[in-house]
Amino acid sequence: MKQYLMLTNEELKRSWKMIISIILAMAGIEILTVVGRVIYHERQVQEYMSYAKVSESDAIRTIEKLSFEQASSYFSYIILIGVALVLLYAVQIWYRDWLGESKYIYRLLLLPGNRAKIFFAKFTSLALVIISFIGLQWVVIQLSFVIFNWMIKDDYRATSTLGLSRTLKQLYTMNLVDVLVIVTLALFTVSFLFMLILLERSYRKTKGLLFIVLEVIAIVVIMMGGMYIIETLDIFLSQEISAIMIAIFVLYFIYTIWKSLRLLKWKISV
Amino acid sequence: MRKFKFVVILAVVSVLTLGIYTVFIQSIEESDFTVETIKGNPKQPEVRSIQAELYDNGLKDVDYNVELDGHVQKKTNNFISDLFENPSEEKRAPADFRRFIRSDYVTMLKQDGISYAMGAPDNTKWELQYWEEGKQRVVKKIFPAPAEARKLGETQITPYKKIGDSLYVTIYDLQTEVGTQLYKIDLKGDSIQKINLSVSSQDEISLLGIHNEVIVYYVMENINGTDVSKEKLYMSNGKTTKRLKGLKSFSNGQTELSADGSKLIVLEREMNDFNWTLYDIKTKQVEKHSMDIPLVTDEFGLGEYTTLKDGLIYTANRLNDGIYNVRVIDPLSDRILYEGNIKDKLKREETSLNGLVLK
Amino acid sequence: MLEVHGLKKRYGRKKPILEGVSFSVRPDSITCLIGLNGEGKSTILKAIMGLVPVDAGTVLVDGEVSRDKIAFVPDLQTMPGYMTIGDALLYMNDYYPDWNPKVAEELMGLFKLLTTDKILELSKGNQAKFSLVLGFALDRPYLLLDEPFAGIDLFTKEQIAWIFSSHYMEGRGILMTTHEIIEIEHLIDRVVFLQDGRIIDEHDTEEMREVYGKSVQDRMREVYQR
Amino acid sequence: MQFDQRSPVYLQVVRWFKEQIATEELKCGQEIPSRREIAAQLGINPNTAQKAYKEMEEQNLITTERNVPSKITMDQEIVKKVRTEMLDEAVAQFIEAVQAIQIPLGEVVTKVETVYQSTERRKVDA
Repeated sequence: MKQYLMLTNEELKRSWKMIISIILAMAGIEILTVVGRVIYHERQVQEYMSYAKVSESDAIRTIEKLSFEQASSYFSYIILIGVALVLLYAVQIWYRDWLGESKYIYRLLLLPGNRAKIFFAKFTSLALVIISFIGLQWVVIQLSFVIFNWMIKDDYRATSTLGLSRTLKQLYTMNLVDVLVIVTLALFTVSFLFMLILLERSYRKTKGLLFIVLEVIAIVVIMMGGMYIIETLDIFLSQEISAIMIAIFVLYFIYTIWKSLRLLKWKISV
Repeated sequence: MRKFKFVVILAVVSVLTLGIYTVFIQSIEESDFTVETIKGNPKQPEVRSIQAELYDNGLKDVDYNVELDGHVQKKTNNFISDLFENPSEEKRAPADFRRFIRSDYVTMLKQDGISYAMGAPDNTKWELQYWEEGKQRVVKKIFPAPAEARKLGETQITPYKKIGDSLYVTIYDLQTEVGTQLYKIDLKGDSIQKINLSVSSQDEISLLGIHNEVIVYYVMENINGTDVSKEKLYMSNGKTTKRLKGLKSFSNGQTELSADGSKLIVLEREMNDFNWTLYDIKTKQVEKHSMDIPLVTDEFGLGEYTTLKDGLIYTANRLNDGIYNVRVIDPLSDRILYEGNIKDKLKREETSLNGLVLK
Repeated sequence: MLEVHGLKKRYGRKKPILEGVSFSVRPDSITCLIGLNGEGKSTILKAIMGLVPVDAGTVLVDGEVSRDKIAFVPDLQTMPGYMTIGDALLYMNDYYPDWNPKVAEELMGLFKLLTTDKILELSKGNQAKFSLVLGFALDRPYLLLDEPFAGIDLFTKEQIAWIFSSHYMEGRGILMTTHEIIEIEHLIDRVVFLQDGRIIDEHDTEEMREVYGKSVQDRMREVYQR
Repeated sequence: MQFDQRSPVYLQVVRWFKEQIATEELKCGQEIPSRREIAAQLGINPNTAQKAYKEMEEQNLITTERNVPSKITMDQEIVKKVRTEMLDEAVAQFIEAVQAIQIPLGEVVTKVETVYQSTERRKVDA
């Protein structure tokens, strides 16, 4: 257990600069977009006033006030970039041990004790990064809201209450269960991705890709098959269907971990 | 500690930031509804069954079921909450009854707390199951399909209304989509009797009401050769059928026979004008009634819900941010049986009305 | 005794690289695995360490299937790039219960390595020496060395060769692969010849000299008929 | 120390010791380095050092008691025998080399005397 945590720390230490720079970059850009939108809106009103020679209130009536929701509309794109970067990190966290000047994979595979700690060290690193991203993203939203209220002129502002764009509301639904669901889905994706990577690293090139395709087909078949059987049997109540679906999800999640550990133990190659 | 520095940092960051998020969630004020009765008694049977469905689509989407006696049920939704929610109201019904009503050949009627479910697995027999709220027992009856019905292809049986001990059902051929037949099932005597409504077998019957054996219905007959169809109103006691004239188009509004069977109520509601017409079966007289109701629609142009059930008009209208006026009106006498205002303490503009649920 | 039984290995559809390799490494002796380029020498070492999966075959150490008694010194750098030598030594101390800091310190002194040096900035010679430190500073009865002398200067070679005649050898069974056989032939107790994925010959070097008067190099010429 | 790759290393070590004994660099009863020290000193594998010492014990060149450093034998006979053995071997090699180029004995003898005396003198002057 202690070694697993130390290994996790090692994984994070190696990409620490990257993690910090991504967080700062994303936060910086998001705040800039809010500041930019406020300034742009203000200039829009001023220009309209001078151009149409109307009072400020008339100009605002036509151009409409700016809400934080609109000011933060770019957040969802930046978050998408963040998600993409995390997925990249999930791939890089493995491949850097094979590629690159030093072949750390030798050291990892030679460590005494169970190789499961290698998988879980990288898995926990991803988990910590993902949860921190979600948490910090919320802090940035609150921070931008403060900056928004501080910068904008009172009568330019649509509403003083915090409003989130539709996509942001999908992520921040003000319900902790949803955060748990999102993190679980993210971790499932990470685990599935890890399995694919380990498949490639074990069987390399052609055979590896073949197995990856097989695994992807497997998950699709299981999902579709499950739904089809449930439809045809048609004896299940909706709750039972949900329970079955969740059971399939949990079992498959465990399968991806089990398969990865088996590959690490028997099939992996330097 | 040196060995876990970065793990600890990220763990602390996660816990701290999610903590901030949790604190923010707790800080969101939720709506708090009170009901101010203006007229009538919320305990009246017609009013007790009303549940106003309101939902708050602000930052935190919450659903509220407000009963007019002030009792409020609050439900916060999350991604998986509706996974385990039982869609049909029969939450507490026994599992096999819920399984029965789930099958797609079964249709259901809820009346006075009893759920009647009927279906024809094949056109040789009809299955009926009914369950009373709160009881564990489910009554199951299987009848041989009447001769007339066997001729049809795949039939869909729709229980219409229970009057006394008999349950009126209409059956409809799903394949040919032509013709509807009306049957009366005697629940005590377990017998099925066909009620002949003298109408060509092609036309589709829409029942408007039944009162001591007299059935009022209309038929959409398309004028031969054209695709335009005209509604024709009929009254029949199973033996003789009389055509009722004098009432123009009514099929787009909600139409029902009044409780005493004397008048047809046609309710039409267009945003701000709220009116209904009464058609006297005997005198063929048409009276137009209306009532002015203050309505301030929200930013999406919504804020009103009106329905006609068991001869009464139920309507809910948004007066202002977070204030909804609910009325129960007797269409015959224009009398307001009940009126009350549901008030949201926070006067939130995000609170909006989903509708009235009449148990 | 470190015993290798029937190692078989094929990379994809190519010709199998190992077709049933069996040999053993005695404790307290230096065994050298000899084979021409591409014959699969380091594949055998990696297979013994479980770094590459094998199609068949087992590796027993004193009768058990466990690698905790074998240390491995690959011919490439295995520590993460950003680490200094000091970090790497701490790393080894954290993860290896049988890590011997005293031996590590001694060897660091002998090899004149500084804990502040960044590993990836070390010269090839120093990197090779540092890898040896990581291998020898583990109290394990068997040690696998993959090309310890590859591509390093004469003086570093002498330092490394010195270790083979030092007390650090006691209590250890060494299995090594090398192409610089000439310089260290006198240090080797036993030679194992590998060809076409199989062990084709094995000799005790002193015995071969005494009985046949042949050096390892002579035997190599005969075995590989070049 | 350089080694001939084709003859057993341990025998070459024994020979190295014999030379030391013959030239009395190693006196009778003198302690000799431990197996570990000699391995490091000569750059040979500890097993080879071990084998060399065992061979010397068998030839009674050295005596070893439990965990006490080995000593050169006190027996002068053995020392004398080593000297003659070394001489015979050197002479045998010399003769074999000289016969290879068919020089008559007389010439060989006079040559040896003159060369031997001149090297002695040079050793005295140095």
